[in-house]
Amino acid sequence: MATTAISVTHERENYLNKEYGVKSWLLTTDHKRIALLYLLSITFFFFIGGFFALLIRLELLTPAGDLVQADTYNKLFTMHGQVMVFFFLIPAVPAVLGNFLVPMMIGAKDLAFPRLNLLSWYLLIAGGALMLYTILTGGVDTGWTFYTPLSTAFLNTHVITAAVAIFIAGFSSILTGLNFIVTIHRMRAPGLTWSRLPLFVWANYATSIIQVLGTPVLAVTLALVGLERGLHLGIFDPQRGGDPLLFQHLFWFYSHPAVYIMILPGMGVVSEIVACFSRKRIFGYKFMALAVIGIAVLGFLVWAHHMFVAGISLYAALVFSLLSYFVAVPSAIKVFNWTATMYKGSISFATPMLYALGFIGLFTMGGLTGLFLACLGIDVHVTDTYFVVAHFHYIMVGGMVMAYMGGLHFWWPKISGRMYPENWGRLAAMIIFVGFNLTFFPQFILGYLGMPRRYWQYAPEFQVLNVLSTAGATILAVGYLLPMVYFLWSMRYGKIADANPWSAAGLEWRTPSPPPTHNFEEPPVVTWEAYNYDELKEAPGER
Amino acid sequence: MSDSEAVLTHAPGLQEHFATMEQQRDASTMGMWVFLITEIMFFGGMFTAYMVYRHAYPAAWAAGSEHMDFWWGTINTVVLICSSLSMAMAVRAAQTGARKALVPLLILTMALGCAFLGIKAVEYHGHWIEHQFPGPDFRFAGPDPRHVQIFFSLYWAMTGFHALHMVIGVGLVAFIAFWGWKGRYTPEYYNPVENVGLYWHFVDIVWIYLYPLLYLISHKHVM
Amino acid sequence: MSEHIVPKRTYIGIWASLMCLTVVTALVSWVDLGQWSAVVALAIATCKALLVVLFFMHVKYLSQKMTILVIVAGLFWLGLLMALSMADYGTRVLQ
Amino acid sequence: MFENLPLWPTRASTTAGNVDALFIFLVTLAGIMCVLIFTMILVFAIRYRRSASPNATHIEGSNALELTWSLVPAAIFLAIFVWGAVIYFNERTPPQGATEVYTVAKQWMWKFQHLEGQREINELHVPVGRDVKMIMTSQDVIHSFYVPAFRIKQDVLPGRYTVAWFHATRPGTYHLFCAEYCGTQHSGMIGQVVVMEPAQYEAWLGGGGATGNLASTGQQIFMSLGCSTCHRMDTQGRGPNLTGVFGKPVLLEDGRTVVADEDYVRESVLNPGAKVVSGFKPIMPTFQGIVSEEQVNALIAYIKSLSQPPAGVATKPNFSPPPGETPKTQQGK
Repeated sequence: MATTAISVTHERENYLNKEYGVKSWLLTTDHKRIALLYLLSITFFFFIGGFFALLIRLELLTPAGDLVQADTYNKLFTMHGQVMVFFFLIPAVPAVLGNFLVPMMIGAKDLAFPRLNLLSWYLLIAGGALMLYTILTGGVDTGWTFYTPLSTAFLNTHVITAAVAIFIAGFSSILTGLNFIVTIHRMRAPGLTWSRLPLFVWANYATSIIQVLGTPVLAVTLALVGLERGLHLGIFDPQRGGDPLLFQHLFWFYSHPAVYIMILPGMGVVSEIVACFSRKRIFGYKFMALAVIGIAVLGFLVWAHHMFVAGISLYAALVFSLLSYFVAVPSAIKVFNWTATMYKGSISFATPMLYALGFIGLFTMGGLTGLFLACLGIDVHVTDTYFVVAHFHYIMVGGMVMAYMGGLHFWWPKISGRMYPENWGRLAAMIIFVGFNLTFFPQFILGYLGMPRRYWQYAPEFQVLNVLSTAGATILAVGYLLPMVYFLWSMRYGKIADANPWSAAGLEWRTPSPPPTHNFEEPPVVTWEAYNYDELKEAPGER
Repeated sequence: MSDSEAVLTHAPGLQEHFATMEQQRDASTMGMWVFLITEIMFFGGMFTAYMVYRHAYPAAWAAGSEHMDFWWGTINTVVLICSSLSMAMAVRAAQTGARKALVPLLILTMALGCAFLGIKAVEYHGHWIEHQFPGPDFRFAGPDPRHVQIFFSLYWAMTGFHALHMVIGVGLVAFIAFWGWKGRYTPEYYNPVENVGLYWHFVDIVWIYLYPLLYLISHKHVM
Repeated sequence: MSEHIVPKRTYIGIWASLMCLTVVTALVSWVDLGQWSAVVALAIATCKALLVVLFFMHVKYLSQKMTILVIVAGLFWLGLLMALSMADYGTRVLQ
Repeated sequence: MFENLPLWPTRASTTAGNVDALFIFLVTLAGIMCVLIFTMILVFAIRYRRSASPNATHIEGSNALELTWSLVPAAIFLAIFVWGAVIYFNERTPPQGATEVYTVAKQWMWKFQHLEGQREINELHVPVGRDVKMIMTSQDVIHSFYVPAFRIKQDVLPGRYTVAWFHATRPGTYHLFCAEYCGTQHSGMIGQVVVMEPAQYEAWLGGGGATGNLASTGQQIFMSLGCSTCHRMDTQGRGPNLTGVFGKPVLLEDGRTVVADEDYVRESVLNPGAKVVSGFKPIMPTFQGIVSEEQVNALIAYIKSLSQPPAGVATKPNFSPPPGETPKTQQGK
């Protein structure tokens, strides 16, 4: 085991201290440095999106529209959605944790195309800059879904710049996916067969498939919206016999699988954490790997379940509802396997494990409410209400953000070379869990009661539940600010981390913390299965 | 894709994170193919729209197609097929290290690409002056001008994005021609030439479908 | 993988076939085959695309089966997009 | 306190009961699953905590278990699918003989046209105990007709019709929401559905405001736009005779066949060249921009009335037709 003495770790040359200066960061091709660039950028966008969310919740404190104007409110939820989805959730785990870890987990020196990787980051920044420009010059109020003909013919806001921003960010996502696919195929260390890959790598592979196959369709769809707005092409225009539902088909062909872009890598993170803190190989490894690929593929077959009341044919609705249930099966498999992994384990409760357990709970609830939405008869009543809002926040915030936070804590020692303060970490995890449930659980009830989403003012009988939700959002905000503070603190004052503070399996823990620029002194040769915790005898002592 | 900017640290052309030339070449080819798949899906969105509307408005599609210029379309198809041949020969020249042949073949490819774009511009101009661009100024004498307008919307979008790809392609070929002239490519290292070739052929294939789908719907071609 | 060097003759042959197919599809388009016009035109286009992919793009000579899988996957997904969209458009009636 | 904290929406239609039953089933199922999983996690977390279980037992997995927890959920999912599909099928299939209400949505209001001639904005009066079919279109963007108490929702699209139906079971006043984001005042595009006892409803219908029923309004439009010069009631017209056409298949000039439903009539008014009836020339001018959505609805109601038996609810001959046109109308029936 490559456990290096602490003092040596600190002075040793690593990817952080190899070079200094702005140029050494902005022109870097090191996947780890690019991961940190992503970390900074998406944290920035997370807080912008979060700020919009807080304003939304404050507006909804009272039934009357009294805090902001109606069009301001519409801009808030639109930009909250666009910023969070395209500039935080989609890049979050793949571009930060995936970028940092995938090459190390497969024993490679870098991704297959390091300069393309840097280009991906610049594309995200270019898209993000344009998004910021859109926000600062008056914003956009299409809803994140850009539904036509509202977006093409009726709004006077910055629809085209927002669409171009997302178009550009989309290419960032495509190129990241391309890079991962080729890297995982071509750069694995000798002996590291597909059946030995950590599930995090499997998850990122599955995610990349979706990014590569789905994102271009979104890109062309947004381009057509832009052309329809700017040059009066009439592809979705009902005035000329065009079908606005065609836009929805093309949009959801990407945007439903995009949900899996957000959640699959999160599932990968949770698999790593649950195995490590249960000191056990993940239960049913093969099924877990198959399940992520299954979700990625089946995820493309279900998109029109967003359109059951939109005017699609009865027959199509039946087909898409049935297919939607198929994608629920692999998700169920994953939940059961994580739970079974804990059976007869030796479980400890460090912060990452708390996040992982939170993930399993919230993802289970999000997934189960997904069954309601895939169910035709129920969906008619609850679609486009707060029930949907609650459901996808359970998946994306309760699921994905919990996993992302868990992953950040888990690999923070590797990334920064320092430990975060454990007790603060646990406290923040609990606050986030409580705040999250208080924010979003009442929204399920609101939805079944019939409160439509995207309402600036609402009927007075919905107020109590909305107040609860807003209270929860406040707690959630505190929960998210805490880690930012102590992560920053730990970079200077945190305890120095050794190479493998969790005694975890996985190639990334066999390099020093933080790793050197080319990750491994010697190219590793893998002779063991993933999660060989039975062979790693030493369980960590105090933690 | 852009793995061309010199990395001359160890074996010429071998980047340091790859173990062997073979691994690098495999990765490069596979990366290019994955990229082409994204391109298929990009155009696929428009082809889907095309299919949906052609299914819904077959008569309008035939009417619109009658106003395509059959001859320019056919000539452009021929031009692109010829450019694909010269591109394939250029890649072969790079493989065999025939630098003398490489650069002229690439220039020929560029010339054919530019000819295609020129012809396309002539066609566009014709449609423009006949008010066949969608929008408030659209004019069409026929029973169903609204749906014909959708045909023309798709025509402009599909051929427009295709032409944009052609412009990028000509730029890439120029880039490759410059470095080929500088002598960067050898039989051991010619991935960029190969990848630009793959891109060029892909754009050609898109046109191979656009030609019958846009120009050949109606059997009554306007001469 | 793409070490294989294709003889010039093959390229010229493929080019000639592509030209022939272009002439054929252009000629056939003057004949009204009804519904079959589109089928024939697309079949010819697919033949041409196959020739380009297999020879000009060297897929016939690839040793890496993975790349072929990538191509097939791409076409499969495009098929999904089209087929499932038509599941809606092909079956719409107003109740 | 509890007026402000309802926990269950009012149930006021036949569909609502079906939806609630399935919803309760799903909540129970989801509850059981949550309890099961959370209990297991909790028990494992306590039972196998590091201090109580210092060494983990190596377990590879179990194919039998994997199959169980794939196939059992799959079977349950299939059952839910079928149950949900049955309800949905019912929601999407309006019963024969339902009272029709034409609806035009626009930014940001709902306009309703009753066959009896009443017109309403943001308020819809319907009788209890009768099937009501909403035939809806939008003047601008996509809206969505949503009545939580009925558990129905249907997007309302520009350029075509969509249909929703309900059978109200309880008199009262219920929310009507627009559920598809439609621009600045989306949250202001709300209204009320007033469900009335049949007697009250009749009284409301009789209570003025209406000027002849919708079909007769349509007939007036038909005459004033000159439609009747070509669409004559015999076979001599330059356009097809519209008597008895509605709801029947129509052979088109290009050999296809379409059913003459609301969408077809609408398209034929606004974009007549798209689907020309076999044997006729595409000479009809478009009426897009000339007739409003409401007028198209009236025309449809009129053309429908030409295909209905004289005693039909929709065409109670108790209106006074415009002078001079009476014979033709009679012919049409």
